[in-house]
Amino acid sequence: MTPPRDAALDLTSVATGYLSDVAVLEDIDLHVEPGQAVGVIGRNGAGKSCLALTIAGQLRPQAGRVTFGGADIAPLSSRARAGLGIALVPEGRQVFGQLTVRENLVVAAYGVGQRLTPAAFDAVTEHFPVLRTKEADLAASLSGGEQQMLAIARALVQSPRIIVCDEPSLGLAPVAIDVLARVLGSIRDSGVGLLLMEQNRGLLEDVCSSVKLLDGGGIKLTVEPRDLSRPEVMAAYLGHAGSAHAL
Amino acid sequence: MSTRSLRITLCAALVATTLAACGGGTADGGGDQGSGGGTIKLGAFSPLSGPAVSSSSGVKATEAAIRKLNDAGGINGHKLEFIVKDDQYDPAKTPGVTRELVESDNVAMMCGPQGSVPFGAVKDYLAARKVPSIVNAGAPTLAGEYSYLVSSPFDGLGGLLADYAMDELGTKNIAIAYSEDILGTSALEGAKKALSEVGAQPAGEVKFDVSATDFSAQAIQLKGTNADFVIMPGAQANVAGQLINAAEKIGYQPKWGLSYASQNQTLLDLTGGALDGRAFFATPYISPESAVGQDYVATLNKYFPEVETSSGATIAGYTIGEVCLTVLQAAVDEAGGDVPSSEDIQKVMNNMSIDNDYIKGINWTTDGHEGARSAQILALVDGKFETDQDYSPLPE
Amino acid sequence: MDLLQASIVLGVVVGIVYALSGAGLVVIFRTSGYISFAQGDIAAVGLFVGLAAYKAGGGYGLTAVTVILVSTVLGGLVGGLITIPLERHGHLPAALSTIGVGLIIGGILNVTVGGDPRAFPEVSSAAAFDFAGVRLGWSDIVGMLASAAIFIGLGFFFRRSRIGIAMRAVNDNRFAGQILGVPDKRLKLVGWIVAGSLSGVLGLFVAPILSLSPVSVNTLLVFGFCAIVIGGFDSIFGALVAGVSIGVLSNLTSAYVDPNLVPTVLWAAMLLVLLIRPNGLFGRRRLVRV
Amino acid sequence: MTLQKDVETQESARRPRRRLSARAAASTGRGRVPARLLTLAVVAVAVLAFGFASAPSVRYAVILSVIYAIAILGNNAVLGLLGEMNLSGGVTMALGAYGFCWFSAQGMNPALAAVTAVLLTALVSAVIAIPTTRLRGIFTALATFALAYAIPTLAIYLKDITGGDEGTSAPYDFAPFGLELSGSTWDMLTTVVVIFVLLGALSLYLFNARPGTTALVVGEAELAGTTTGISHRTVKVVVWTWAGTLGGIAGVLYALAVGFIGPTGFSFMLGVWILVGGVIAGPRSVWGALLGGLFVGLLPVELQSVVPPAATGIIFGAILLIALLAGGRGLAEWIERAAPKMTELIRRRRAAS
Repeated sequence: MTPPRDAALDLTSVATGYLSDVAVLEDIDLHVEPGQAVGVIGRNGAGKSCLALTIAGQLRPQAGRVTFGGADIAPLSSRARAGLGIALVPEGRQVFGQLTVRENLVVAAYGVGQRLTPAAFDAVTEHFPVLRTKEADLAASLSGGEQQMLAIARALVQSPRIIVCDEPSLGLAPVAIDVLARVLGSIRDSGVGLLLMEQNRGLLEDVCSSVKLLDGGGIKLTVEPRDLSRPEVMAAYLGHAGSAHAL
Repeated sequence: MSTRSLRITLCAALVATTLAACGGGTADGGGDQGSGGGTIKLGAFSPLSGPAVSSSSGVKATEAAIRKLNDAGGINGHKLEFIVKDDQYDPAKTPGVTRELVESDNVAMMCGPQGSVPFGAVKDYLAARKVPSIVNAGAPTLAGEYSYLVSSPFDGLGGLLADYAMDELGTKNIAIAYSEDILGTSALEGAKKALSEVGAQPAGEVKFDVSATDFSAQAIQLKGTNADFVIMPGAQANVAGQLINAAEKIGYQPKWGLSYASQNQTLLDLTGGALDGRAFFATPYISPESAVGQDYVATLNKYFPEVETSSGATIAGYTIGEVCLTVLQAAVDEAGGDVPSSEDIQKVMNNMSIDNDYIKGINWTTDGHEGARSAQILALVDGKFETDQDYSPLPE
Repeated sequence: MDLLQASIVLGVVVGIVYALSGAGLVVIFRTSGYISFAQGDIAAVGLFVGLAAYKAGGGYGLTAVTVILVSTVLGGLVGGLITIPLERHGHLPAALSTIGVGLIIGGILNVTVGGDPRAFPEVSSAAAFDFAGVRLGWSDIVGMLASAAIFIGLGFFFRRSRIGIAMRAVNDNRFAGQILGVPDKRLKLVGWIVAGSLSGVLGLFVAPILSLSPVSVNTLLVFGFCAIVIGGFDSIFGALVAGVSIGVLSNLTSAYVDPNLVPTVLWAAMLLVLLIRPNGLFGRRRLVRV
Repeated sequence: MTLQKDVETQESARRPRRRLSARAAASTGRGRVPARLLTLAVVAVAVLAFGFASAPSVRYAVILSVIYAIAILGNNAVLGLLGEMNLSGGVTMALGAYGFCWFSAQGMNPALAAVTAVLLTALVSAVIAIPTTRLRGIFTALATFALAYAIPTLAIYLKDITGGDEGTSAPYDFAPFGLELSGSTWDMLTTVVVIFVLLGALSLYLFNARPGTTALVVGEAELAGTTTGISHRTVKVVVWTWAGTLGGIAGVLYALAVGFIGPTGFSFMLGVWILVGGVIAGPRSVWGALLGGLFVGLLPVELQSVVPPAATGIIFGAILLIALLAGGRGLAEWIERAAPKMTELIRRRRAAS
């Protein structure tokens, strides 16, 4: 399956949840197009992962439309969506721990029906030189930051149009977050659309052009990244726990 | 009580009622009496399923003998009903099916229940219920007040094989292979006794495990004894075949002293013709190649064409059927032509000698219920089991 | 002849078959993370159909192909229709379902062909050469070569091929596999199909030795379990070494201690290895995710 | 499914006194102790009534069923709480049975011999559990399978104690308190049912009290690959020892009922049946163990009058597969879930009319 040329991801009035009869999120509207980075900020349990899994095809929307390049992708499986060019970097990295770094990338390429050519390997690891040096190490032996790099590299190997990143900064050291911001920025600049679910304000400010505030089962507000630092926004939508974590 | 508890209780009560209803049905169903309407009921258990299912051909042969008689009009007009239940060769299941045979089906006697261990589990029960049994098993320990054996004791067969090797084959260089069970160990004892009577010693005693997947260690040990003749009557065909093949593999080719337990096509197939002229089977039963054997083959082919006729276990089952019929004929006579009771049957069995075409040397008295003390040796010639040494008394 | 020397040589010969009985189990384990208890029954069906082909006049080649074909198809059917769908309830129900499948197949075989052990043809009954007082037949040689080839092939498959790597990945993290578009169910099915054909190959080497009955290949299963546990599921080479060690160990136990102690010694050896090296003698230590 | 189960478990671990929802109670087998005790009692009375009303041959099968149910009850602790596949249920039964016969043969009073045999089985189970519980998942199944596989030949090897291949007899005239404990007697039936109910009630109590909660948390944590503050090994050894003890009790009763024990009775299939009986009936239900026992002990005997004996394996395999396809939680849970719905339906219909 070839991805549509101007592959924009659109969610229109989507309701979704983990169970078929209980909605976690309702009335979600989103638009991400190639080369654009959209952020979603929300507290723990606000439904960020639920949204990510819905886009990746692990959860079925209860209402609304999910389209990619104008075509309805709601009935498609995760596998079909990966083939279309929608890649998910899931929460908690989810690398194949007992496989080597290279094997992780081989599997990712296999998932979209490709081989991991030396050129593709070089292209991806250009962003992450550390993965090149640890090519033959088991993924489980990598540090948290390195595993996050691997998870993103795995998505990149699939030459996607849109990457959905679910909390990539979780558990990372500040230095690693800086590297992450740089890499995500260059991915965006290479023409890939980015949907970044985050609690880390700095990362969102560095990478995204607009940020949706997720709370109470829906998108409360769409703001400019720099508006995130305004105290009233913080107080209104992130609450005490969120701000403590983010700041 | 909360409503939830009530619901669960209701549900449980439902289950209970259903169970009780089933129970009532079963109890009613098992009520009819066996000794009426000119039918003599006989029972047996056998592994009809499970891992030991291969030994169930014996009970089919028993049934063939019974059906043949039924088709010929029965005994003095009385038909025979033969009920076989499956115990999977599991001594925990045997008491259950035996109780069913005795208490629900009201069998007058057990005719050819199979297996030493399963019968051991019900021997006392059958005695308590005063149901006589003609057992299809080789362990002499199974003989008791209500249990009668047909097969020769394996110490006798072991001794017979040792004597045969010394007298007919002219060798005293004899090894014994055995498994740690009643057949194996009694054959070992019998063979050793026969050897010691002429002042000889076995060249070696090698133990094997019947459930093993590899017999090369035993083959090597046997080869180390350098014996000309190996006595192994307790082994079943697949076990004997594996051990013989393992010996062939290391270039050890003695003559083998076996018994009816391994006398069948499986052994020949497994060993692929290598045994021709080198295998001897001690058996109290007939050769399928003999004159009376042809009669037996025809009967079995008529009722159970799928059952292999040359197998020693099948011939044993058939012979036991014939013995049961001999006993029942006598019992009907004893009962004045009526359907005999268990007591009648036991009474005639306690004073019975059988020496006919099928089996020789059975002398049952009130105190002695052991099997035939006369056996022959069959030799494997061109894939056929032919009489090599005629019936002779077993060494004591 | 030297008892020790011959025990060891013959132990090696039979040990390679033990290792082979672990090969199919390894394939299912590495894709799905559990063990099939139905491998012996699947092989038995293939063998009985093959035997029918042989008796109908097909040569050994046709028989062997039939056996492998039938067990391959049956392996795929059992995995695809029963066991893999059950994985949604967890590994335990999936593994238990293989017991159920084994009972059903065993029952069907009992009803249709009966339990009598039968002889099964071997590839060749000719002797090849003598080695240390043991006459090795061509069937032994072919068995050893086939076993070695299968092990090397499997090792290569899981280390190098894309499908093999993806199969391991699915077992490692099924969710991540799905996200990346890896067809997990299809790969597991491939695992079952490969395992089915391996059980057929195993049957071809076991049935001539043990005779063929509905339970005969099953009796070897416990040796297969021991071989892969001792050798380590990760290590194909380990399973081979462990199989051979088990063959030698059981021969030595049988010759010097008591033949009735062989299974107990196997259990003890298995437990001991699991305690000292939980991932087998040659298995890689599983790293816990950070 | 798993996600939801975890949530339930964690919550109930935190607040064991909290009243569980009907669905949670059915799927965890916890909570609502009085109702469960009542169900257990009613089912036990039904089994007793059925046994009394039946012909002795059926009664014998019922007695064996209840004995299997005791072993299943123990094995269910390993299966239902820890989520481990234990195939050595037959091993502990063999230990109890052989121990009982041997101690009696040594001239020990049968009652004392029974207690000693059970204690010995508990001790041996604990010793075997120490290494076994270091294993996980499929490795536990394989190790216990290998042990179960070794038992018949080991019994032959130890023929001085076990009587070897020919087996050994249980003490015949064992009549504590004037109860005739053998074969298909009514006393035997009553005794095994009473013992089952006592053990079932004890299981239910333990399951709902702290020990059960702890074990459940350990089992679920293992499943999720997470850690808790509890010493997993200790808890697991205790659960395995409990299972072994019940197996030992079942073994002693088995020896009394059958009157004879031999190695072929303790093939690895016995362990498989005990496991399968638990799965079919529901590993987290106490009365389900009784149901499982009836499946294993009674069904094969009764089935023989309907299908050819050789085909009973097919029926069993099919029942097991259906139980697994239905979710692997067993018939007991299914009934527990269906019962409220059914009563609700009846009530509505009654209200409407």
